[in-house]
Amino acid sequence: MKNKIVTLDEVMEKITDGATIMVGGFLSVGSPLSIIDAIVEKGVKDLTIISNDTSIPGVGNSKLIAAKLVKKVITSHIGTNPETGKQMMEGSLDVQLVPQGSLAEMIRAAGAGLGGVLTPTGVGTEAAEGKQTIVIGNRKYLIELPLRADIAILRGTIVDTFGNIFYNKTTQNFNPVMATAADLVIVEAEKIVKEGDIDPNKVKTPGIFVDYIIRSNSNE
Amino acid sequence: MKNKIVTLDEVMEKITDGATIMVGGFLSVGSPLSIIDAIVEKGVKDLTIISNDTSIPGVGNSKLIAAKLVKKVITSHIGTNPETGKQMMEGSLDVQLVPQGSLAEMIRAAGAGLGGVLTPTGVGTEAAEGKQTIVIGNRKYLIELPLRADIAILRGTIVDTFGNIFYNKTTQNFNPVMATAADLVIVEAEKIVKEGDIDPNKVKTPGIFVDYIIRSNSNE
Amino acid sequence: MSNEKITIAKRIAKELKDGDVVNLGIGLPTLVANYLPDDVDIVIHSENGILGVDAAPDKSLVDKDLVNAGGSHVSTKHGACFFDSSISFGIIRGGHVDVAVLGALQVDKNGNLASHKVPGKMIPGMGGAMDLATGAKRIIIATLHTNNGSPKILNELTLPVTAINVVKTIVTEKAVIEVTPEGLLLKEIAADTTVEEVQSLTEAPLIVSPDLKSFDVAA
Amino acid sequence: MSNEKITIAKRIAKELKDGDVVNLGIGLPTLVANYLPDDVDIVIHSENGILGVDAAPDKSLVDKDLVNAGGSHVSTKHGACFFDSSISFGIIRGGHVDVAVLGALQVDKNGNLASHKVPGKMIPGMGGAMDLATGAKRIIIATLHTNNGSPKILNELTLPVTAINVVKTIVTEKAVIEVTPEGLLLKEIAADTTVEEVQSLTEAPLIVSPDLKSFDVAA
Repeated sequence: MKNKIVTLDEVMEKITDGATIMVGGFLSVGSPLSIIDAIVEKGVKDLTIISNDTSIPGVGNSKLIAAKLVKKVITSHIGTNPETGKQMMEGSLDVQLVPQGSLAEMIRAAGAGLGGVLTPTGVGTEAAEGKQTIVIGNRKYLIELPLRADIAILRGTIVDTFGNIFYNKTTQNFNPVMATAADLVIVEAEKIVKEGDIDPNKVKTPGIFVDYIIRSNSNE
Repeated sequence: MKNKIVTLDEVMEKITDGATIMVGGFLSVGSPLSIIDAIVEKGVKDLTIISNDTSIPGVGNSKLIAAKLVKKVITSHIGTNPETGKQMMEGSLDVQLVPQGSLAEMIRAAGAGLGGVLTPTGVGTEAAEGKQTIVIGNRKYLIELPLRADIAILRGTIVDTFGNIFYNKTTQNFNPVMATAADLVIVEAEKIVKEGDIDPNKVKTPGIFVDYIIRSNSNE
Repeated sequence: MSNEKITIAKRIAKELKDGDVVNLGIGLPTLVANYLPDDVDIVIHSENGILGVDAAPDKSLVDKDLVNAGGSHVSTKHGACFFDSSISFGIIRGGHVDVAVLGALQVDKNGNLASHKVPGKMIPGMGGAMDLATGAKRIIIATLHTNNGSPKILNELTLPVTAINVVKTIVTEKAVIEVTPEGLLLKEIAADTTVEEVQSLTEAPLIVSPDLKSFDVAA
Repeated sequence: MSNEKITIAKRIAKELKDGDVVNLGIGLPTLVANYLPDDVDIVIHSENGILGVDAAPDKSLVDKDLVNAGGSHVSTKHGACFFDSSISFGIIRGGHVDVAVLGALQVDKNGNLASHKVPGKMIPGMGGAMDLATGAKRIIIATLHTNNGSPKILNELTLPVTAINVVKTIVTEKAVIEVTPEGLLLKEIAADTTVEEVQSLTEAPLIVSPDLKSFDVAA
C-alpha cells in the first residue's frame, strides 16, 4: 500500500492559503507543534481554525493567531490567549464560540455521517443564536450541525506506518474525532513503529483515517 | 468506596419481572452468559430486551426467547434465531427492528445526554415508520430518539474492582454504549483484578458506570 | 458455492483497488476476498468492530473473542484494530468504507435496493444493511441474475426498500451493469451469453454501452 | 487564596459524598479537593479526558501528557482512566457527573447562572461551562458573596446566561443557599455574620430556613 510517511516539507505543500484546518490538542497538549511551526514559517494565511482553544501566548496554535494567519476561529475558549480577544475586538479575527461538548459532537457528527445532534447545552443562551431548536418530550434542544474541515492536523504518541494511532493519557482530547472529519488528515508522530506494532486493542484512530504521517520535531 | 463485587445470587435480586434489559454482545460474543443463564433459571418474565441480535438457538440471549421470558425485543437482526421469528409470527413476541448503526446511536444518545441524532439511514424505508424526519441542507434525515434501559448486563474481559472494563478484540460491540444508558449496570467479568491494574489507556468503560461486578461462570 | 457465484466473486474482485476499505456482506460477497490480484491489498471492515479482517484461522488458532459480523471465527492482518459498534457504524455512515459488496433480493433501475425482507416469509431484520447501503461510498451488488428464472433487476422494487438510490454497480454471473442517471448501463456481459439473453432476464431496460466488453473469469 | 475562598472550599467539601463523581472548575472550585474528610473519596472528572484526577505531582514526576482542564500538570489515582473529548462530554451531558462545583459571575433566584462573559470586557468563551451547568446532576456554585460589595445573587441576571434553572446550591463565605421552587432558601450563615447582613448583601429575597444553622470552617 501507499507509503504514508512523508517529510514536513512534503506535507506543507498540501497546506495552502484559505484552508479550514482542525487542530488537535487541549491547551496545546496533544497538538501537532511541528506542523504549526511550519505553517507559521511558511506564512500560510486566511486560515479558518477549528480547535478547542487558542492555547497560551507563545505555545502551539496561538502562534498562528500571533502571526495573523487566521481569519476565523471556531473554538470553545479563548480566555487563555489575550491576543485572540484583542484581534476579535479590533475586528480582524472572526471568533465563533461553541460549547466544548457541542464542538466535540459537531465534529463527531461530521465524521460519523450524522445530519446533526440534539443537545440541551446552550438552550436559551447566546450559543443558541441562529440555531434551530426542537422540542422532544417537553424538553427543548438545539440542533447542532456537522462540522468538517479541509485538513486535520493531529498529534499521536505512537503511530504505526499504516497510520494507526495511540494517544497517551490526556493527549487524546479532540484528536480522535478530528481524524474522522477532514478531507486530508495529517498526523505528527512522537514515535513511528512498524505496521501492526501497536496493540490492536490500544489503537484509538484506525489507520484508514490517516493520509500522511510526519515525524515530530518537538518533544514537548 | 462501595464494594461492587457481588455473587450471582445477589445480583439476581435486582433483576425482576417486567424489566427493560440491555444485553451486550454480538451473536453472543461479548455477552454475559452466566447472567443470562441465571435469568432463565430464575424465570424472570415479561422482559423487554434491547440487544444487537437474538443470537443462535441454544446460545446466549436466545435462551431468554426460548424460555418465553421476553415480551418485546428491540434489535437489528433476528435472522439467526428462527424461534424469535416464530414467536413474532404467532403474536406472542413484539419485535421492533432498528438498523444496527441507529441502535448504537440511540443507546449512545441516551448515555450522552443527547435528545436524539439525525441519521440518513432508513429514510424512505419501513425503519422510518412513526419517526419524525427533518431536512438539513437538502438531505432528509430521521430523528432517532435516545434509548435507555432499567438494567444493562455486560461482559468484560478484564474488570478491576472499581468497575473499569477492558474488552478484548470483538467483545466490545454494544457493551461500551450500553454501560452508559441504564439505571443499573452489571458486568460479568472473565477476570477480576485490583483497582488500577488495567492500563488507564486501555480502559474502555470507566468504573463510574458500573454498579455491580460478578465473576463469570462461562469460559466461552 | 456454485460456479456462478464464484464467477461473480472473481469479477467483483477486479473492482477493488489497493488500499480500499471494503465491507463484504455475509455469503457470496465474503468470497470476493479469495480472488484479489496479488498486488491488491484491501482493508476489510467487519461491522461488529474490526478493520483488517483476514481469513479463518486454523482450528488450533481460533480465538473466542475474535469473530466477524457473520459470527465466524477470523484472524486479523498486521495493522488491524478493534472498536465498538458506535465507532464501527460511524465508519460506515461517515463514508469511510470505500466499497460495500452486498447481496440483493431486488435492485431497480433507480439504484434502489431491497435486501432485508420478504413479506410473509421469515423477517431477518436489516442488521447493518441499511447503514452500509446508505453510508458506503460505492455499493456493488453481488447477485445471481435471476431468482430461478424470474428477474431480480427490475423497473421498480416490489419488495420493501432497504435504501433508496444507492446502488452503483450490479455484478451477476451474466453481466456488469452500472446504475446511471439515464438508466442501467450494460457494460460487460459474460463470455457465454448475449446482450439479448441478458435483456430477456432483466425487467428494466438496459442501455448497451458503445464500449461493451466481454468478461470471462472462469478458472 | 484568601481566607474567604478557603472558607468556601472547606464548606463545599462537606457537601461531597464518598464515591461522588465531581468536576471542579478552575480556580476556587479546585481548592475543594484539599479539604475532603478522611472517609470521603471522590472521583474527580476533568473535561479534557480524565476520571480519577489526583494532586499536582512533584516536579520530578511531571508527565507532559497528563494535564487537567486548566492545563496544570496533575497525577492520577489508582483506577483512573483516560478518554477523548466526545466521551468526556458524554459523561457530563449524560448526567454521570454527580456534582459540578462552578464559579459564577451572577446567580439569580431561579437558579440561572452567568459565568462565561462580561460584555465589553474580555470574552473568554464558555469552554465546558455550559455543558457542565446543563448536564451535571447537581450544580454547586462557589463564589464570593459580592463583587466588591455589589451583590452577585440577584433577582434576575444582568449578564448573559450560561445555563437556565440549573443551580441547586450556592456557597459563599457568608452563607449556604438552596435554590427552591419557592425562592432562595437561606440554610446556613457564617459564624461571623447575621441574617440581616447576608440579606443586605443579596439582591434576591432570602427565605430564612426554620432550621437555620451556623457554619464555621475556619482552620
